[in-house]
Amino acid sequence: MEKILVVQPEKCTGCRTCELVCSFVHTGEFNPLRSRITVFNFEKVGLATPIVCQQCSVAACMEVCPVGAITRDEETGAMLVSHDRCLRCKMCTIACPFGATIYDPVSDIISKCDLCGGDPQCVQYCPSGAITYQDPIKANLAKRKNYAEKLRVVYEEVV
Amino acid sequence: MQIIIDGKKIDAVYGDTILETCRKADIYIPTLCYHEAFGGQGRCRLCMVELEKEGQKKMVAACTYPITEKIEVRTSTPLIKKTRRNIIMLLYKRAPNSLLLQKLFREYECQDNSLKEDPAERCILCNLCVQACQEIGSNAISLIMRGTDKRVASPYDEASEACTGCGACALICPTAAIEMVEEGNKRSIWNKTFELLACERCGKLYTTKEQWEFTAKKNNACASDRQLCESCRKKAVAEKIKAYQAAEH
Amino acid sequence: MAVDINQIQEKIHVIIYAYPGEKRYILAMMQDLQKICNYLPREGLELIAEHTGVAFSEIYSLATFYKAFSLVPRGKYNIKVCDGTACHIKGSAVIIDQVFNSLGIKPGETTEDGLFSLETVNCLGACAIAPVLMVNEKIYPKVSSSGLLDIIKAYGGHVHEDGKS
Amino acid sequence: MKMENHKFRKILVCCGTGCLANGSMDVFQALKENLDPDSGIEVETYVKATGCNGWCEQGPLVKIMPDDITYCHVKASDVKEVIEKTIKNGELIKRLLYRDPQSKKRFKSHHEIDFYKKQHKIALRHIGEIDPASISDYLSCGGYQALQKAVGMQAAEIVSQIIDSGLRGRGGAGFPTGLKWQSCARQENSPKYVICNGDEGDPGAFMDRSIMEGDPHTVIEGMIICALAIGAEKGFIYVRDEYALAIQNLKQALADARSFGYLGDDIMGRDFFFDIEIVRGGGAFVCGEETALIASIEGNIGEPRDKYVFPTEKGLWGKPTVINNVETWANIPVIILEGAENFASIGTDHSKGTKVFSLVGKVMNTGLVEVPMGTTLREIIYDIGGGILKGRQFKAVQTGGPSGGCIPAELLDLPVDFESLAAAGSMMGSGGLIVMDDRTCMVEVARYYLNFLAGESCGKCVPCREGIRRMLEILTRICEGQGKEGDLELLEELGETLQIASLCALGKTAPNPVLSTIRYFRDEYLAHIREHRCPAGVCRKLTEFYIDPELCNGCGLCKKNCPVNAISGEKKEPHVISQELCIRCGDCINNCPFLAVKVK
Amino acid sequence: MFAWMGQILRIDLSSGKVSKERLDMAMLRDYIGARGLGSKIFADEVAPNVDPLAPENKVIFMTGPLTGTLATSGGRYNVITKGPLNGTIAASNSGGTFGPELKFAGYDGIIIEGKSEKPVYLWVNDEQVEIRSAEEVWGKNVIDTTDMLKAATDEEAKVACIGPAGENLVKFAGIMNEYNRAAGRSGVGAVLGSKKLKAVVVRGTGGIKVARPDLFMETVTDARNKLRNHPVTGQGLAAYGTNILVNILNAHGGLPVNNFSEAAIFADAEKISGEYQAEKYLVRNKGCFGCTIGCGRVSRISKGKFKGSGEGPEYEATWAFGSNLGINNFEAISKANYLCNELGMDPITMGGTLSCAVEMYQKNIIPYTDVEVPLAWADGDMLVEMVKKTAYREGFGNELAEGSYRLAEKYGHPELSMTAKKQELPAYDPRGQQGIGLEYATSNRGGCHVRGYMTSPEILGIPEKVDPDTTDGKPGLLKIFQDLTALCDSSGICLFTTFAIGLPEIAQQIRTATGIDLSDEEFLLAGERIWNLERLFNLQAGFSKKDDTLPPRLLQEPMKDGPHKGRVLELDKMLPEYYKLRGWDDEGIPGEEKKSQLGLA
Repeated sequence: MEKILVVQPEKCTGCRTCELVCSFVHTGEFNPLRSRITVFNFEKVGLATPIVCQQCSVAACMEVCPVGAITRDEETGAMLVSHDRCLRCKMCTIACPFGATIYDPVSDIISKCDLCGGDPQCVQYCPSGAITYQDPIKANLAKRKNYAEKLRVVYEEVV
Repeated sequence: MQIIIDGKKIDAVYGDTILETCRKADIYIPTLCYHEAFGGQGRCRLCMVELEKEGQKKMVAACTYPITEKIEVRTSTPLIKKTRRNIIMLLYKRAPNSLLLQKLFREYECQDNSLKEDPAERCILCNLCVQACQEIGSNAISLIMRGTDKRVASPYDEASEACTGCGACALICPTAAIEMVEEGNKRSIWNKTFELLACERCGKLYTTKEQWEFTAKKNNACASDRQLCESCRKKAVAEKIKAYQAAEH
Repeated sequence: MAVDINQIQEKIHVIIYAYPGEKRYILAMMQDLQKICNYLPREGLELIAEHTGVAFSEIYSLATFYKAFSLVPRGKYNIKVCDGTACHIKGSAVIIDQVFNSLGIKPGETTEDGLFSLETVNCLGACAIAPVLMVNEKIYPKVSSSGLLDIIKAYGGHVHEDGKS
Repeated sequence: MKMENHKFRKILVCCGTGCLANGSMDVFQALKENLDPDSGIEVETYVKATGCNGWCEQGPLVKIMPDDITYCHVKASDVKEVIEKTIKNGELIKRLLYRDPQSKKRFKSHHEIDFYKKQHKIALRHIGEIDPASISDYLSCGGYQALQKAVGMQAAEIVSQIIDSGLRGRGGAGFPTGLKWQSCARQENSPKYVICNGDEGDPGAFMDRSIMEGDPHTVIEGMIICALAIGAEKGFIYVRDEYALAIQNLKQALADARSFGYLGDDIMGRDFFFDIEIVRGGGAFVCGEETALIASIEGNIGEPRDKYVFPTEKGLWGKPTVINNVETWANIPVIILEGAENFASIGTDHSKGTKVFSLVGKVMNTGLVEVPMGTTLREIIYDIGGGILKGRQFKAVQTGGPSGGCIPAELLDLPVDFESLAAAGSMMGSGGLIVMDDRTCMVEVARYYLNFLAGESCGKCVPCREGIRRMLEILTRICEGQGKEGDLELLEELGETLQIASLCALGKTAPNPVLSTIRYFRDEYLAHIREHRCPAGVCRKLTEFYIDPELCNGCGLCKKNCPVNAISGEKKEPHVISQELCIRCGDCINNCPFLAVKVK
Repeated sequence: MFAWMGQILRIDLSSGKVSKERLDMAMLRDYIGARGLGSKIFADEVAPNVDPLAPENKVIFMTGPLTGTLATSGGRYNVITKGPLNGTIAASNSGGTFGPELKFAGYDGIIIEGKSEKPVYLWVNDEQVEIRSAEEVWGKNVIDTTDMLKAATDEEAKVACIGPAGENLVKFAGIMNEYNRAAGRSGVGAVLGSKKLKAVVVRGTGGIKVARPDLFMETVTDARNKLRNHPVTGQGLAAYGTNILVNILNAHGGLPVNNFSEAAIFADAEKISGEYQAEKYLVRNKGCFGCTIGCGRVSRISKGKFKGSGEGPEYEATWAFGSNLGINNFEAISKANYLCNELGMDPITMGGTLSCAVEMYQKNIIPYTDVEVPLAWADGDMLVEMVKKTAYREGFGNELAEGSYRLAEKYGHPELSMTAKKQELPAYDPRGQQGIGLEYATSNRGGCHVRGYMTSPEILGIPEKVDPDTTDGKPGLLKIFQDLTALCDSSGICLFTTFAIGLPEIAQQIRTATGIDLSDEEFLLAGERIWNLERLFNLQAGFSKKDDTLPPRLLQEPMKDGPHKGRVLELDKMLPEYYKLRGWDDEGIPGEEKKSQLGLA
């Protein structure tokens, strides 16, 4: 079973370490705007939650790509962008219901979560355990009542 | 199968081109008209390499030559260098104001000569824009005329109904020859002016209406009620989560 | 000679739809279209795109690639000067210049009165009687500068004594 | 001269393009009208419009068979006399017979004259003898017998016959036809296609047109035999749309072949299906290149592709395809019928059979000639062609069209075959032979070809598109007197890059006219560059004509022919050219019978 | 340039001129960033005797090279100015995302000078910078101001602003960023108020590069692991926030009660503890930008008269509004803290000033006619009321707004102001920690716990346990702590990281990020340089040895009970040694040798 990124907003401290590490490993600089994971801080209600690509089973980004530049990694299940193949038509960025596929004008690429090849660095560095990488079924069974489940519902709703 | 490139044994997949094989093996061959999404076109001829087969030598374009038998390839001989230098010189003379060609002109130590330069030209007719437009499915532009009159244009040089203003052509262009101008909430390209779609939430101008509709037609995932930019779409998801949390409390 | 597209719209439709709606018949459709219109009218090209499902830009690309096609109406008398090698070495360039001198048109152009247009063609296959030119379907063998003036006059062109019209 | 009486007579009127231009259709019509049954002619006579006899210079030609009389320059007004005298009374009309300009001797039949005597006709064997619109004419001279024979052969046997014949493609590079068929026959992919390349684009060559017009069935028969050998179901003939008569005759021939069972289902009673479709080209020289032609048939712009995978493997719509040119196809029935050995006995070691040339330019007898491979240029130009017009000096002969090169006088004894021409920096091409005299500027010729190619290059690859344009830029300025030191070296350098790096044969061979003229006529280039002089008096900015008063006898021909009235002078007095008015058209020099007009 | 952006903004509010300046590499190398760099620029440009609220004073927002990177808790920026509370060179430190955002916009810092006639705010949108009118938000609290300015600029913008307290020149008004993070101390907010600069709004979309990415990553990963594995930074602070210290300090007998007048043991400590807070009011932990610790407390009082929500209270505020006022009602404490955040005030000085007032009131020094409500110990309602009045300078609030020293002085009892150099002491009774007493006395900005956190070794035993009651070795330890703190503050990382990491990790992070190859000791020397620079400024501003002291209560009145019963702070035992170790003369003036060693001559 391919593992997935499970986000538990109740654990998130809003520190955005995930954004920092993500942007750094992918772009060589610390720049939240170029991170593939984004933390939203609702300061006044005291909620923070990272939003990241769900590697959807029916992925709009892949469906809409005219040149097959977005493919699913057989091992990790991550939707990967072949930058050499990509035309920068940006249809995937328009199609993704989560806004998780973006155009990075600095490096002129379509940027999205690639699960770091199976070792997501946001998970490695998340100080509070708000992002985990696990078997989806296990995650669901263990945390039925948990936000992770809620989050999935939210995602499913959006899709 | 194994072939020999620059004296080294390299694993190659039957049917792959020399260029693909070299790219995989990290052997550099310059190209201008090659793009992985389309494969080799054989237009720019910058990728010419020397091939030795059954004792016969010949020059072939690496981007279109499929490997189907044991061959020996050399990617950098004096003749190859000279050929590349002349090709770059010819393109530089065509589009002397292209930064890329200026760079290549220096890199390949081209000699200047008495041939005329066209300061207004930037296009090197690599056809990548046309291919991109075709692949995307818009088909708004094409190569028109032939020979030295050849150029890229929309039919009759008029605003094409098919163009969605996505700008992929301008982005894929190696010499920045395609002018895409954005002023206020208007984007102009190929003699057509588009109104940019503003994110309902933050007001960011994030795409053209035409491209949004084109994408929606192809995949209705984006056809939600609200037209949101990427970050606001992300935020909308986060807000849903917030709403769930509020309900929890 | 320009034709009124509106008047022959039906005809255009018929000739285009005489072929199956496949890409490979586009060239044939264009040839037939040009035969009745004397050029390729935009409406006709759009109809070809519609019939074949091929993008209009591609149709336009084809129409501009092949030299036989004209996207603008041509004159009543289309002068094709052969500039094949045999004709060339026997002075076709002089003929072409002479057409300009007398009618004021260069290859690809049409006189203001719409009477003449000039084209150069690669080879009419009549090399043995070079230099040749064609006015519509009629071939004129071994044309000289002075002979050209007579031909133009024969089609109602006004030519001055000094060769200028 | 008195002829025997024949019960049957046929009158063959040449209706090739050259003769048509000279009014042969009027002659044909007049003959038809005057030969109606009420005309009281006792012998059974009919008139036929035939394809080009190749002797265009003498047209319109009228041949009367079986008497074997050839009348030249026949006008409609001569028809009545021909019927009265020759048809009814068997009398020869002397003034219509060919008169040798040197010996002043007249000849009854064209077979007796040098122009035809030295020819050996295979591809052109029926042309001028039969009515191309009549399948029975074709059948009556052995048509479709080769097919009949082939049907009885194994496919591999057919292929090996073609291989053994040594036949090489007549369209350009001379690839062995049999090997092409063999490669295609071995492909397992289907369907397979057979294509006839009739997109004759070389300016100065018209043998394909002649064959398609004058003997369309031979092409069709050749294609059917190929289809049989490789297992193809469908054939295409790609013809230039300008060749209206060829299209018309081919259409007729296809219809007839279908009704006679040579095309369609169960051909010759065998489980073999094959049909042919005509595709009209759109006027693009580059479509003569196989892959561009294929692209064009598919409905794309005629851009070639790299041929690292041959069309025999992946051709039309990606399927195995044999593509040969018209003249090649015309040879096939002969090889099958008469055997490979017979064919291979003609020609040289590596170039077998005959080749059709269109002999044009500054030569006395212009037209199509078919000679065995290995015939020398001198034989063709002097023995067949009758030498240079108006007694001028031979300078060069251009072979192979825009892809070929110019061969100078010192190589006149070069045997014409694929290898020898290549060694001389030229090529066979489709067989254009353009004879040039001292009034031809070699720089301008090179410029001409480059200019032609600049417009005809598809523009796909950089070396061809940009290189031709730049070589043309240099040549143009040389012709205009703006040549620079180093220009020749730059031309040679660019030429080399084009040869190496261009995508298709058009670009690879494009420098040939330039490089060959630089090779053989370097002095003429230098005259332009260093002395700002065009020795041939062609490059107008570098030319000034004057009349040598010593030689001028005041005949007034030059004055009469000058389109701008730039020449003045009284009768029998030396004439003078006004340099202000002169447009350097050369009409004076071309018309002066005394060679008194000179180039400064 | 790596780690640094190499560029600062200069805003002249008097003329409205905005300019950009490149930073000098040598200065960066010597002063690192944030506190050090800001202080250096400030000391170079501003006369020491300047009136803090005069247009001639400047305010410098400055980040460090590690700010905005993946470095350990690198979310910090400093505000450097001459503080109106006590006239020392103030460097007030805040977390959140404002500092990183400023760097993403392309600047290491902003120098604000002059004074605007009308209320304005500064809008820094990457390279676009403009001064805009703040008429609409003037008078608004921090929440409304932040919301309105975000709406007016960019939803994602970060806002640092002052509340009504700053506008009203409350001497201990702070600058608040992202609603709840504060550059709290010394009254830096009042300086902005005096300049009529309501806020600085920043949006940055750029990135920060480091010199040796691989090594930096390795260093950071190692340091972060140390933080995660450390009991304080990995568990304690995460679980209970800084309030974990309530029970610890109470058990230690160092939790001051009723303006330091009682034994430092609070009977109801449990009710104001972090454990209690976590159980009853905690919504969530919150981390500053890039922080592994997440000591921030998002809390909510969901019902009752103190209903409200926000962040905190942190340990200092809990103590200042709690045991130091005898208050055990955590809801009242929380409410007072929320108000401080909303109004933009420092809760330590607020609590300290109020407890001083309560003592004076109880001792009848302040007549009841001077106050609207009786000032009593353990009165949560009074606290909440007085916080509001102070921010708006209403009634007695106007007196409180001046801080305890001026208040006590006014009523003739300056000795009752529990301050060092007129700045209120924080939550550690120095009679129970000799080291922190010396720290308070020598702190360059007066009463302060974060200028060398001696609680760490004296109570928490980090890096190793030292006897809190002894004076032996304290000057030496303090010097190192002060210098290291200066380095830590200047680098842009959070001081809390020093529970788990030390000089090697900090130095290596700076080194690999900036590419500046200095040894650990040389980096520490930068901290010492910064310390001496601040000292020299203060000396020139009129401070002297006599100001390196603490209220007599702490020096003379023995601790009444608890583990440290009978002890006083033995400052005189430590101060001369401290001066000596610092290379200063007997009067506390840096010697020439020291100055030239540090390049300050």
